[in-house]
Amino acid sequence: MLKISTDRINELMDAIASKMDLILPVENNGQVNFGIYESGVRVRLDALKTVKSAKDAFFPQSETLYSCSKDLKNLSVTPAKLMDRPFAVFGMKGCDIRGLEVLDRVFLSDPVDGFYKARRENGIVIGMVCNTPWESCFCKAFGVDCTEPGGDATACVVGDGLFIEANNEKGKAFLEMISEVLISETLADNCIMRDTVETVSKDGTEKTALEDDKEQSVSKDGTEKTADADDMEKLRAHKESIRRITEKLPLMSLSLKGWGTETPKDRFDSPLWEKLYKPCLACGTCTFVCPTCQCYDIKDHDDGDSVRRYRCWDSCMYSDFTLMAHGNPRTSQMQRFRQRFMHKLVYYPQNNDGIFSCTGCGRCIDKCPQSLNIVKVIKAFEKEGKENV
Amino acid sequence: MPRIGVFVCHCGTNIAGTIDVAKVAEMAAAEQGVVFSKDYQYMCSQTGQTLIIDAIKEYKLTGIVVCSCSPRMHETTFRNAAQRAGLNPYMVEIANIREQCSWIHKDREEATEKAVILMRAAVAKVCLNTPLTAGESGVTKRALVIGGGIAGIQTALDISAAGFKVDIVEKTPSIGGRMSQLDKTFPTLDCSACILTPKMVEAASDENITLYTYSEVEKVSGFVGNFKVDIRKKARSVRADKCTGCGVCQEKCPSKKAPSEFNRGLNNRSAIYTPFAQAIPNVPVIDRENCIKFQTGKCGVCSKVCQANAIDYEQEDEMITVEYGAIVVATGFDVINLDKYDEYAYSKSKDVITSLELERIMNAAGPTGGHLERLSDGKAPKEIVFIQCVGSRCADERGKSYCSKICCMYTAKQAMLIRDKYPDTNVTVFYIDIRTPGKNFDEFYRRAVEDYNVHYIKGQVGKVLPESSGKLIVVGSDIIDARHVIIPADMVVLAAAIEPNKDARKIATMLTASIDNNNFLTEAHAKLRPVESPTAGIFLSGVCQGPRDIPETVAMAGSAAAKVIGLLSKDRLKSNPCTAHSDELMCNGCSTCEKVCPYGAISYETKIVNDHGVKKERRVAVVNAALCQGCGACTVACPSGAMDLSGFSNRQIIAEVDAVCR
Amino acid sequence: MCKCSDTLIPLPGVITAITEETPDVKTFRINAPEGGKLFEHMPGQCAMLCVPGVGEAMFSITSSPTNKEYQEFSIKRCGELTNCLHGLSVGDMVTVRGPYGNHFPVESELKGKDLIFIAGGIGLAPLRSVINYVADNRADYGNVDIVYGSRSMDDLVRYQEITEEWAKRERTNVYLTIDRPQDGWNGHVGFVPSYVKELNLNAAATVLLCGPPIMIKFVLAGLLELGFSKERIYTTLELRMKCGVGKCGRCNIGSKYVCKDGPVFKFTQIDELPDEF
Amino acid sequence: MQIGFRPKIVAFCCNWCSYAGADLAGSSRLSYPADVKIIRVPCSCRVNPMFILRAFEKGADGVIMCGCHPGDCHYSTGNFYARRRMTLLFSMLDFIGVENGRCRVEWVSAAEGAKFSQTMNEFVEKICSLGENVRLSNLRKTGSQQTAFTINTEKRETHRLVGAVVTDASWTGEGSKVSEKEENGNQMSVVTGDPEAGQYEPECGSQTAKTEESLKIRLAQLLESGKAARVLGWKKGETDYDPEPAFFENKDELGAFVYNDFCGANLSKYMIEAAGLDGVTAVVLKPCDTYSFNQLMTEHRVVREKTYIIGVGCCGKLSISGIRAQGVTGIEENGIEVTDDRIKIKTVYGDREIERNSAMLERCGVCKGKEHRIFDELIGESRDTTICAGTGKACGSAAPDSTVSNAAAGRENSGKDQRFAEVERIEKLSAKERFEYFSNELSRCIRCNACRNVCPACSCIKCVFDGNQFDEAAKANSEPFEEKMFHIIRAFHVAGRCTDCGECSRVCPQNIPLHLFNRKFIKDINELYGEYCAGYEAGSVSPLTRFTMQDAEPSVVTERSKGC
Repeated sequence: MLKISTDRINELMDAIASKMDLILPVENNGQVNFGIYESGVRVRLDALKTVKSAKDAFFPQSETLYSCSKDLKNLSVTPAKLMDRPFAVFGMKGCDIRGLEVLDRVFLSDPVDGFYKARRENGIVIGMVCNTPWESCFCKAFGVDCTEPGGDATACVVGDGLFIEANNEKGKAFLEMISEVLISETLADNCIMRDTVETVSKDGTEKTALEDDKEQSVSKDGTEKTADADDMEKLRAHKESIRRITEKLPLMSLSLKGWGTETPKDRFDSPLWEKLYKPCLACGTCTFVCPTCQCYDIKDHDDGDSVRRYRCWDSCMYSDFTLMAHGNPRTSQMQRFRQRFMHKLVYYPQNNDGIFSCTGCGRCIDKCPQSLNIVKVIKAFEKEGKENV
Repeated sequence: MPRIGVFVCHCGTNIAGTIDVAKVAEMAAAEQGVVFSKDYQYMCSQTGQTLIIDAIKEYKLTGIVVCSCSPRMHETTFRNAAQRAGLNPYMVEIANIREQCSWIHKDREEATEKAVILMRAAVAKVCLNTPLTAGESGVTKRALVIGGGIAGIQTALDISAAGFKVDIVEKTPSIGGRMSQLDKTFPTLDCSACILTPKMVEAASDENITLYTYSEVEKVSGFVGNFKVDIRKKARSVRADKCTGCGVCQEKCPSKKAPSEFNRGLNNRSAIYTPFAQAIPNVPVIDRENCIKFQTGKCGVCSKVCQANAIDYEQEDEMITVEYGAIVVATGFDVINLDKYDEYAYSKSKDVITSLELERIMNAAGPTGGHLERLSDGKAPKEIVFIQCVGSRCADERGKSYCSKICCMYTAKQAMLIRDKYPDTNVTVFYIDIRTPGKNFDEFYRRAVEDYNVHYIKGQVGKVLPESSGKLIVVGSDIIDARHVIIPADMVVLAAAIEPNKDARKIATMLTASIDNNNFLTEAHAKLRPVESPTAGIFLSGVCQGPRDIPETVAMAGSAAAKVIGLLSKDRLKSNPCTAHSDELMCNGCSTCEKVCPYGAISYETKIVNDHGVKKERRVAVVNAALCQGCGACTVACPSGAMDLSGFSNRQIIAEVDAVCR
Repeated sequence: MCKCSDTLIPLPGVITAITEETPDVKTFRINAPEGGKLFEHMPGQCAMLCVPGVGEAMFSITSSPTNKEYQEFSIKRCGELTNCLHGLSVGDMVTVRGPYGNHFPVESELKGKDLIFIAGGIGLAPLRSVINYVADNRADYGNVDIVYGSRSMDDLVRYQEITEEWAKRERTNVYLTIDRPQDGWNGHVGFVPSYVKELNLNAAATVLLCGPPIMIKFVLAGLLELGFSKERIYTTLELRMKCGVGKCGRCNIGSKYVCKDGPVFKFTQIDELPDEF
Repeated sequence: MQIGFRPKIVAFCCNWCSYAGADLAGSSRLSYPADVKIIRVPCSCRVNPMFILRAFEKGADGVIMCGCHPGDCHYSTGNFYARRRMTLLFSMLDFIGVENGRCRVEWVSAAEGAKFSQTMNEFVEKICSLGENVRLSNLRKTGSQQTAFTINTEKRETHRLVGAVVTDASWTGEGSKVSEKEENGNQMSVVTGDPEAGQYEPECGSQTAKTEESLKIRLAQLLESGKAARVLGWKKGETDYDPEPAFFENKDELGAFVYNDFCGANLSKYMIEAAGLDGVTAVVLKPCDTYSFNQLMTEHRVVREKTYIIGVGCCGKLSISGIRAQGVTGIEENGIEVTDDRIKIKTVYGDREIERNSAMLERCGVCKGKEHRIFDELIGESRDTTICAGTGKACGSAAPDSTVSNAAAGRENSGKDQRFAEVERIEKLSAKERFEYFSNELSRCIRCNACRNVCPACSCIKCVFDGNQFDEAAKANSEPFEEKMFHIIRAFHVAGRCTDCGECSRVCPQNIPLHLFNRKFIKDINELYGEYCAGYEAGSVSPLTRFTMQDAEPSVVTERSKGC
């Protein structure tokens, strides 16, 4: 585990950035999004939700696949270079990390998507414990514990200290590398490194026992410091307090009964969809801010002499999403609206061991122009179910 | 996939002299879609066209690009060639590498590079061309001539001779125009009235010709073959059907203070008047501004004296709408306003006059009854000075940049006539250059100098100073002898520049015909289509297009008439297929396009639209291709891109932009 | 499988022959630039063809896998890309990626069975691959009946191959029909669904059905009437596909992805799917 | 001037005058630089702003458009429309910080070969003096730098990055102090206003509640009497702040009807769909929504006869993101109470109280007026909501008895002018600053199209960006330039039609001030072509589809910015 005082976060970030690209929440005119750590940026690790999820670190909104000459007599295809160097994504919350797991099942299943895989392999995910969950959060409903976000390492801010613990070998190697930088540059008199036996278990039950007290603690003058055993307790207490808050939040208790693999057959044909979709504008906001939406389009960009083929996010909400030269299987917005929620709550779980393609991040609640969202859909069917009984 | 052929013309050395045509052809071969490219000496020649036709057939070309002169020059030539080869004529694009490249650039490399880019843009465009078929429209077998001067009269007579109906609209109460104001004509010294009047009579009596005098064109709509023209027949206050032309009303009219337009304001006329004795129609009009009856309500003398009961004070302007197949503009000219030429004392002295005023003075029907006399004191002038190029060939903004063309000759004529009739009168002409190209013109001028002893001084007059004695001191320079010349003259005649009629711009705008800075109407091609306006169905006759003398005007009138006859003898006209069309799948019927359409070609209908299997009733725009002239205003007004223009589609222009910026 | 470095990266292919089948259908033969086939496939599988800058779309591979020299695609002109493809000439290159999707179970469920192929118009394209595969492995299969119909005589795809090769094969019957009478046509006239009913086909056979949706609907109804089992009727579906690998999110019908789980489906499977295609 | 710089210049010339003028320049051998490439169009009115932006996108350093002199158009009026279009477009390009002078309009007749040549010489000289179009080409070259971390797979630079982590301001924000807050209960709640605020009757809040009741009763009547087949209003959501637009078909459904301070959505656009339904639709429209309805009527998208409009009073609408921006989170169910000038919020992190104005939608602070421009009946009262710049206080009287009329009077001398204050502020910046401002704002755009899809003026069946004519993708940020193009063109397409309803800015998930583009056009139109307010009355003619002979020339943009 690495501990660093919050007023030295700058140094920590510099240390990471000296080794690899660092992607973390940055603010631009009041809006916080994941962005690259470079001079002049305004880092906002305190922000709970970024506008977009961090998925575009692994599945960019636009990504070149290959370029191709336009000369049909002598056509050649030059594939785009795959990501080949490590980068770190710092501060992903539990819901976003779950989102990655959802994407993994799509892109890493056969046939594997090479572009995604390369980014995934090179990317180090440092999760972060949520400090102030919002009332629009409902990750708990999908089994995400926001105090145990997962990732290769987990960061948590308690009081004036930032703790980072590794969750796997990748994370461990990362932390070691970073500590080395911090130590070698003698920047971190408050930086403590220690080993843990257990990484956080995925289901977020008990966790983090110390193997021994063989902590490395380095200060400016090189003297070793004894590990602060209180820190661990503080951390535990902190997480507990967050968990208590989540229990108070109204949407966390959302029930998913009747969805996923247990969805009734007639749900597709339910007349309720006709009511629910009405205000939908067919914009792509929900899709683009969603951590799990993975639909994409493949398009050409004419560079004059060659054609650059790229893929870009697409939205199943768009009217031309399934449009073909000779027809469209989803002609109405109702069908498209239904597709989005059926996919997240029924089709995906059916194909993926019951795992939902929603992580309860609540971004659609926050951002839908007309206040539609997945919770309303789930609750509407719940209500209907009750009435029918 | 398109199969494009590129043909690069050398145009002798016009293009090849500056552009490496072989390289352009070579670069073309590398362009996507191009399967054939070749350069040749003269693409527009028979051999060149055969080369194109053979290539289209041999290589199964789906489109061709000709890199040559301006499309305004030979687009039609190459389109026809394509058609002969079985290719739709609209699958042809021209890359203008002569007017817009080789002729303006000197650096060979630079020009070649530009030519390649222009070629690429044309290739990119032609790849997106679609075969177009021209629509057809009928032809109204009636022509309109605007202006009833010699140009208009002759045009109308020639059109009528071919058996077509033709109307003349003349603003003033009589036809005749400027020529009727002239005394004699050069170089034959014919009496102007003697040769014009029969023509006027002929026009008036011609069954095919309808005269609308004292009338003006108010509005023009439609297009070639199908114009609709609103004509305002101004109230004459005299009923033409009753008037016998006896002239008593004019004699008895108590108001005789209105300056006579016909006599250039040198004398006055009555309020009820015909401009001149031989006026056609010989029906007077009441000038209501100067009429006592109209101004005060009292008088009514003319009505009392008219035995035919032709006076009608209640008459109102009448609007008529007539359909025409062709329109000829023959609006003629005027002399410029001389207010800005203070140095010649035109406004200060009555004895400084314009040549046109001199014509009236010399004319037996003029203000002096044909006696040459000073308007100030009625004395016969003994020393007359003519000043040439007043406002013509002028470098500054006071005058016109062009040569008025007729002044040298009429001045020679007037000088000669004066010397002939009043041998004791000295005549001096200050000139910059004497321009006498034309049959018997130079001989005529030399007669003036040699036989009639007119003094020609090459030089300019700096000032004309009126003296209290009545003398006009002309201060000039003789640049041949390099000396100042001072002449105490009795009369000074200014050869004022001519300019198009004041209404020319208004008329041109109504007709959507182009006009130049000097308000001369622009011809479709300076050399090859001198009597046609760029707007189809609009023709030009006379000085409205540029300065010319009477025989030239008459020739032009005949030429314009021939063009009109050619047009009217067709039963159907091919219309421009480059028209707008609306994609009903995208159109939302918002009516924005309709508002900007100058031809009223867009309407809306509610219909069932099948969008990929979804049927919905919607309001959508429909373009009437016969009315659409293809300006494209609607295509930009349309936000969704539903409205597009064949031949200049969004995708085509974007492709050109991309190619140019590549 | 595919020699592509990534599933989304295509290979360049050369058009080595073009056959004009009907006024709006052409068959393209495609080879690797260095010669030979771009990849191996199974009957019923598809591949993405692309003209750079114009578009990319999924097409059935019409040649049989038993053909070792090249792949063929029969393509009907219906949109921007197909228009462009129709304008190409021999020697032009396109990009190809694939093969994608499942295939007809020629090595399992179809083996030893009597087979009935029913196709309409361009619907013959995916079936031709199987028909020729079966012909090349004739011993493995029972009787073969081919029912093929089109709007007119001129719209019959692979007419020459059908009459000169297929009709002459052992244990093979070919039934052709056109929608409306036409000069020079001596064969059957009428729509495929009604023709199928007239033919007295073996209801125990396995049916491979492909054609326009309306034809499929009526043929299916007819077959069920005749006692055929939905379990033994196969068809191929077509939806908008971009990626070809079940990831871009377009081609799903319920939880099935046409490009990954299909395009070949049994009607019993189709009945399970929501009605959205 | 850059040495050896050869600019790329695109010239659009109308076939009848300027192209012929160029030919004449050629046949007169009047030279001009080879950098100029002419594209022939039938008329200057054929030149779509998208062509010009496309040229810039593809690397043009300058674009010039030539047409017949105004009044001499071969098609009689084409160049008048072109003149207005280009004036507005150039003004917008100037606004976003493209150097003015990069685009120009010149009228050249067929007889003016010399003028053509001279114009081109001048223009090339001007472009050379401006140099390469660095701002726009940087956008192109650096590609998607804003999202570089996602796209750039090139080797990164090895130098050490020094980032500025904002520690004090952000880190010690509410984020890390959760436990403290928990312990200290209400300590975090900010009470800054009048301590006696609570004694006010919560006028607006209660009034809105009263309005909601009246609406429910009236709407039920309409449904029951058969006067309306359905009602379009808002339905209560999961929280106080997420009411959704909804159709109600019977009295029971009306139980969920809501009208509160978060009913910001403009329902007019849904009336397009309602126009295709049988029977009359009763719709609840706020004053500003009625402008949109009028505009849609003008464009034949809605059917008046099938609409029953209930004009509802409006006291200014709130935005949840405005509340969030002040660090309020964890809001409890039914935890928001809105009073006259404050918002009291119960959250799991303690109670908070904020100024009402601070969470109001931007558009309400610069409200056009509380007068319904079209209605069948009115329910509920309105209150002036304009906010004076500087003081941040409401302009209208906050007295409980304030009525529409005196509120409007207050607006006359204050609020109305505020509408363009931000546009004016930006106009005063240098071109470079403007460019940076907009590049930064638009860099956040995720191309979700929410702005477009919510916009009542963007009612096209199929957006031009969804079509393939212009080869510009609506949904992909393949190039940052396209973002600019998208927003400029979108604003251009709604220019003269936009009622300034502000929905675009309300719905933008990245909070991009998109209304600024629309307001800039409105401001220009007002200044150049006379005051015009789209939707003020149905059937009015957009300034872009009319003209006067004396309209300003596009060069007015350059002249104006010189004055600054």
